[in-house]
Amino acid sequence: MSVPTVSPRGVAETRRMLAGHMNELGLLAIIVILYGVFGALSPGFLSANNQVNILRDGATIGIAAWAQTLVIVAGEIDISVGPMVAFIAVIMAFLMKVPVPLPFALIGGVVLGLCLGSLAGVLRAIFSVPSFVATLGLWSALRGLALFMTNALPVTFDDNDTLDWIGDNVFGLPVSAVVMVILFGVFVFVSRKTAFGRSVYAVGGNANAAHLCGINVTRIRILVFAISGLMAAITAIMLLARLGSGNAGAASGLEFDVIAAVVVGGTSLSGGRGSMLGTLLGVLTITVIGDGLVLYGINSFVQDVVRGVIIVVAVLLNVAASRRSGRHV
Amino acid sequence: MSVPTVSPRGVAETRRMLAGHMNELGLLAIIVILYGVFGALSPGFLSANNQVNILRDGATIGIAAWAQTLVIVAGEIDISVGPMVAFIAVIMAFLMKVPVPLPFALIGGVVLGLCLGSLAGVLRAIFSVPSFVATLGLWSALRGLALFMTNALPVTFDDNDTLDWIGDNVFGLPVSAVVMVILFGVFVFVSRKTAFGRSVYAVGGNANAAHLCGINVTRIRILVFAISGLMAAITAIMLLARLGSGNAGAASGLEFDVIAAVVVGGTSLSGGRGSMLGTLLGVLTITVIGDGLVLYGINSFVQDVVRGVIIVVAVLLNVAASRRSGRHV
Amino acid sequence: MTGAQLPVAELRSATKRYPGVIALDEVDFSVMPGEVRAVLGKNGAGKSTLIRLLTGAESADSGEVLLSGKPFVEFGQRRTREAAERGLRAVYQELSLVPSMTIAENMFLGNWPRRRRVLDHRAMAEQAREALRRLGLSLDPRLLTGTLAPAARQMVEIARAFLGVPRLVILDEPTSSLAAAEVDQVCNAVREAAAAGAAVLYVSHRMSEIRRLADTATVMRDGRVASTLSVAGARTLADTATVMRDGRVASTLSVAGARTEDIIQMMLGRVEQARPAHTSAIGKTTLSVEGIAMPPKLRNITFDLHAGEVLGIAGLLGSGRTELLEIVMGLRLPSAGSVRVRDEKIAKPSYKGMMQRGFGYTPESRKEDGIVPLLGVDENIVLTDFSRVTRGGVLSSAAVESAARTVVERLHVKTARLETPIVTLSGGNQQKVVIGRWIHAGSRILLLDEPTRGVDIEAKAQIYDIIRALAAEGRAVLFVSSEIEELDQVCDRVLVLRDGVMAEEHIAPSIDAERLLAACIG
Amino acid sequence: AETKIGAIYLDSQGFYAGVRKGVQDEAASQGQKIDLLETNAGGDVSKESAFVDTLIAANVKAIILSAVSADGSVQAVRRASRAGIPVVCYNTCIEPNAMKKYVAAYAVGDPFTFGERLGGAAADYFESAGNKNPTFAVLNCEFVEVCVQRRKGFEKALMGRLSGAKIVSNQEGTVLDKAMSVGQTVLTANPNLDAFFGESGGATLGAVKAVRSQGRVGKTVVFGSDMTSDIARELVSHEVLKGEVDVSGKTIGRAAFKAALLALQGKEGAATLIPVPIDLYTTPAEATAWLESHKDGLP
Ligand SMILES: Nc1ncnc2c1ncn2[C@@H]1O[C@H](COP(=O)(O)OP(=O)(O)OP(=O)(O)O)[C@@H](O)[C@H]1O
Ligand SMILES: Nc1ncnc2c1ncn2[C@@H]1O[C@H](COP(=O)(O)OP(=O)(O)OP(=O)(O)O)[C@@H](O)[C@H]1O
Ligand SMILES: [Mg+2]
Ligand SMILES: [Mg+2]
Repeated sequence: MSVPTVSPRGVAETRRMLAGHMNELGLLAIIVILYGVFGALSPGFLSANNQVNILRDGATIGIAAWAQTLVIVAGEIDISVGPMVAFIAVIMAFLMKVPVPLPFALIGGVVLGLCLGSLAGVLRAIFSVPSFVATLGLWSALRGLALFMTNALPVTFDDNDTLDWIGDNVFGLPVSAVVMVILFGVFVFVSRKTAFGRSVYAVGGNANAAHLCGINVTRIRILVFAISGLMAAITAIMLLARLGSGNAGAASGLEFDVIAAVVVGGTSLSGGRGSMLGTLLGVLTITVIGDGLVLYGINSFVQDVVRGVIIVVAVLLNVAASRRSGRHV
Repeated sequence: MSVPTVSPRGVAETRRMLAGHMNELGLLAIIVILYGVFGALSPGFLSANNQVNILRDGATIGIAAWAQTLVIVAGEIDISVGPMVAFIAVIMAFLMKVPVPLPFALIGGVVLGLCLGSLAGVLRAIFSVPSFVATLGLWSALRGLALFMTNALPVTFDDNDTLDWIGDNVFGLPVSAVVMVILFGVFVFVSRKTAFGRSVYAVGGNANAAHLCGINVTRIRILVFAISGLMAAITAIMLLARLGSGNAGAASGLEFDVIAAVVVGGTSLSGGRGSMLGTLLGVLTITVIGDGLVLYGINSFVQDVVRGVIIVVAVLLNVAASRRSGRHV
Repeated sequence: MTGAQLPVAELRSATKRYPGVIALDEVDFSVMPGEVRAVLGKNGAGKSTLIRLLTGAESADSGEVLLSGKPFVEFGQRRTREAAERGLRAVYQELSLVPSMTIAENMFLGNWPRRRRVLDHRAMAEQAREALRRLGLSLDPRLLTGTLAPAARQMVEIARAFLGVPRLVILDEPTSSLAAAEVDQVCNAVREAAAAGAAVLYVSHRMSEIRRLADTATVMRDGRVASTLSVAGARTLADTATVMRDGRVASTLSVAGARTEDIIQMMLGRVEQARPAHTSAIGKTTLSVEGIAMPPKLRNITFDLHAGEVLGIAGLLGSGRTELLEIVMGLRLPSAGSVRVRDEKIAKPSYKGMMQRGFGYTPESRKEDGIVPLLGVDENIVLTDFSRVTRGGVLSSAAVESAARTVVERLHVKTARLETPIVTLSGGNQQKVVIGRWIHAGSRILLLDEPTRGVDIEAKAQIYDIIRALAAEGRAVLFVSSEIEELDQVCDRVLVLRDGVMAEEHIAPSIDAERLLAACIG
Repeated sequence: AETKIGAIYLDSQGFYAGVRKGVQDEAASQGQKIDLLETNAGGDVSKESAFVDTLIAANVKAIILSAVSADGSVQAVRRASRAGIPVVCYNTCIEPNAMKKYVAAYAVGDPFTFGERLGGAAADYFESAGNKNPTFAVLNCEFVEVCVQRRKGFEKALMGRLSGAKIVSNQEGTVLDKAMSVGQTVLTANPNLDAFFGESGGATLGAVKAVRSQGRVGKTVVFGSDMTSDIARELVSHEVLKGEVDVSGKTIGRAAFKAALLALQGKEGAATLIPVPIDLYTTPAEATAWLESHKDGLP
């Protein structure tokens, strides 16, 4: 027979690959639909300028979302993101005001983020405080502390060229978006290709099995929260650069957006399952919806309604698609 | 020997009883400590008047928290509480404005709560949308809808004696607190003494096993959300009576307080474990902290800090106590 | 043999307490290189606890743990890793796989092959495939373990234990969900490892395997070592062994020709009474399965089940016995065929509908699908039918208690109290509860999938008795087991599922384990 | 064609519904067809900044905004200005120096003056009541900067005239239910409290309701900010609420849109201050008049 056929093995392979990524494909389809609809509705939506905005807004959610993915995959949750970002930004602003040289101020913020994250991690891993409670405590305490220290007024400091550069664009792309993309690469690598990353999945999937196989569960748990704190610090730097001042009230509700992006991306809140790519698409979905609705110019309250509906519908379609592909895990 | 001794069996029984309620005892101790500290710090704290205030504030969290306990025991979460309360209150206020007679307006609100709750339940149980996403959608949509319908302005209606009575006291106790206590009794009864209540624990503990025992898992899941919607409606009635108008922005962040109360009360976010009594004590803890701090009159930002710290410390002590009593399940 | 050899693993008067129980009571234990040691004892005797001390999963309250003569260097969480690095591998009794990870990743859990600090997925898959092949498995190592049947998961874990060059392999009931062919593979692997100088600890409730495999056996009872003795007389450690009972020396046995009955007696601490031979009157047909097909596994399944009958289904692993039960219960949709209950033809069974027709089903994975871990024994029993314990819509504590007590007493469930969370019971007792809940529901037709998994000899015998007694009441039982030997003990009739059809039928009293096995393989 | 205008509201309060109405009314009266792209920053500078970027990308012809923060919102406004989009502040704006550079016009009832007017009214009340040392409790919204300004103005006017006046408590409470519950607790802590100062509409109404529910009518009075229908009705009854200060959202919206239109046509210089009247209501008659003239309830 001379008809060339795709080798059955090849077909099966491809099908398996696709089935394994049904979730991501579904989200991609949803994003494409959103682009189509918004592009048709509002002329400015597809402009390069607006795409850059989407990237920049995405960076605020994204950077924290990469870490949150690890946290949720490990079977935990970190709701302290928003206040932590604001608090660290305020502290860095105070440092800049002294003035401490920029690098030291930033390093100070990063160390602070690591410490605060680790604190939550230690409470969870060593003292067995549920992570929702531990980070709820931080959520309340950090927001209060930041507001108290600043009297809810912005903390300003002298202009700094490097910081301005961080808040600006390179080659037409926002620096924050570039940082987000680089960090995405790092997190994809860490989550797939390092012992630590796989240990996070193991701990979230079956902490007992992970322990029995010699994985230090306590360490992994502390680390994921420390990383979450670190990413909050990096988000804080981006925010500081963008706003040019430290604002205690900033990043309000960020934790909601971040967790929503991760969950929309298909990561299960019960742990063990999830992917960075899914989260990336979740971040895009959330950001595109937000941006597109503003551009379309409907009433700002109605935007909330539409956003809520779209998120549910997106996940609904995605679940239905994944189910049909037979992966009803 | 003539020395009378407690029978060893009696001692063992008692010890076992106590060990089983270590969590509740720990919380009780924490509440007693809080009362001691606040009582010493602010003279008005122990006044009858203030106790009534604590009860009234507790009712706002409590009624929703009873239902949330069931939701969380079933392994789900409902973050739509706050917006749902506000939305239902607004709709009832509109109905009263028409004017629809009070009973019909209230019944309308209750039916609405049941429907909205069931919607979340159906999304979860039938369409497999994770409950966090389903209720996040409602959270966003209902708040937006309420604000949009009212332009963020209060919806007022003619005075109504019955409604005023609901917002007032009977025998020196706020009606809302009385309702809370009655509903507490109902929920204790339902959770312990009915097939439905025990099925909720079974579904949260092991949904597969529950299904194989013939429990209709889908039905249980829809029902817990419907009940959560119902309790949101009752909270909305209390709110409406108290405020005398429908406010779209009201009950903001209520979901946080409610979930915190349930989790502080020892219910596990992973489902299958939890008690109404624990939640009651959790509600009291959260309310007493809130009230005591305002009464003590410290800066409201510092209050957030103190609140965050106390919640974590309370849970920390509680976990440590439960551990020592050997229940490290 | 060099006399200077150190034991690979050793416990010196190790004690481990849990709230309310002493799991290990001053136990001395050691195992030498190249030795295959069986660890025997009833459910709850302390076997798994002993193992968890050796692997560093838990630390002893007092006493010493030595690996190759040296104690652990690390503390707490880090011990499991140290044990692994010192050549210890273990298959734990509870499945310790991460369902959301691939077979390959699970096999190297926590110890993934790396190239320049980066995980080498390709090498991992290769090595995993090779290790699986050595156990006669042709699974794709990139599959998620969560999608595997229990038996396949168990095999993956066993393959994990034989990776690399282990010095001590611990297998805690590795074959509880395996059938004969796989057990052979496991036995081969154990012998190879022992020949290469590794010590093997083998926990099992299946006496036949012990006899095939073990050089020596340690019998445990009530947290103590009752005796260490030679099983086959091949490489004996001692000519005599001391049997301890209740902390005191009870008797000394000659070990060279240790008989199974003696070993059982040591485990139980008493002589096992002979059970009466079962008889029950076979009644009318209650269930007819007609031409059920679900390609590729099931092609055309037809059989009848009668009241008062215990019908066994034998087959190799993956032959589709679980699927068959699931189809009958309405948990799966067949591509063809129907079931008939008494005279009613049911084209599309639904689970609830089958329950209402008096069917009861116990799944093969007790932990995942059977028990509700945190609920009490009583509630786990009444879960199948609340209406029997409600009075006017309200659960009656008294009714729950009496219903649970009836079942607990009838099935000899050993539990401190009725409201004890079921997860704290031994496996055998959990299994009795899972069966018992259908007695509570008054089911007339029971479909039992591997009901004796992980259950000790005594409890197994009790479960057989229960099944026979149920049949004697006129109930019908469909009994699926991978332990061929037990089929001839309980069944009136055994059907062999092979190549998607019921290939053979064996009728009591001419059911014979050897012939059944041959029939399964075909 | 429709003119695309961006509007950013500071948070979700009824006041901004008035602003929207004002903008729409003004556009209609000028015969302009507008496409209003509106968003709500929720009091968060980071959200505001993101929205400004979105509006720039959407090529709006002008942006009308109530700045979340005097210093914190500068960068966002500057970006819009550099993109050639005229920015008109209303209600609140960025700090004066930056305002001169980047803002086309500022329609304002200055928050400090706003506070002062009410402080004056409070001083009047207690002077005539013969109470030289009244005690005040504040229900605040001070996580937003304007509210701090309002209090500072209030304190200045009040203390300036009654040196014995004292603020004994300052607690957050701006959503009605929270404000009411905090108000009750504050009354418990200060049983002899003379007056509340509500920094926002929700705070004011919450204070009134707290006073009523704790049976303090006739003993504790309330001075409040931001008018709504039910606040007006409270003032009509005059039992608890004795003074209310307000900047009309509609008026400010009209003024802002007018300024935006002028800026669009390049007619105005930088940073024109457009004063919007700050209205003080102290008598039932004034309140009744407000209710008459605001039948739609929009402030
Ligand atoms: N984590 C635990 N908490 C409390 N008690 C425990 C725990 N683990 C084991 N036990 C108790 O310790 C005793 C020994 O249990 P172990 O699991 O070692 O028995 P086993 O010999 O392995 O039994 P099986 O044959 O059923 O596996 C039992 O009484 C058991 O109930
Ligand atoms: N030895 C094996 N080799 C390859 N795959 C296996 C093996 N054992 C089990 N499996 C996998 O598990 C599935 C069979 O499990 P299943 O429970 O459906 O069969 P079963 O006949 O009911 O087995 P059991 O004897 O455990 O009841 C197969 O589809 C296969 O994917
Ligand atoms: Mg065991
Ligand atoms: Mg099977």
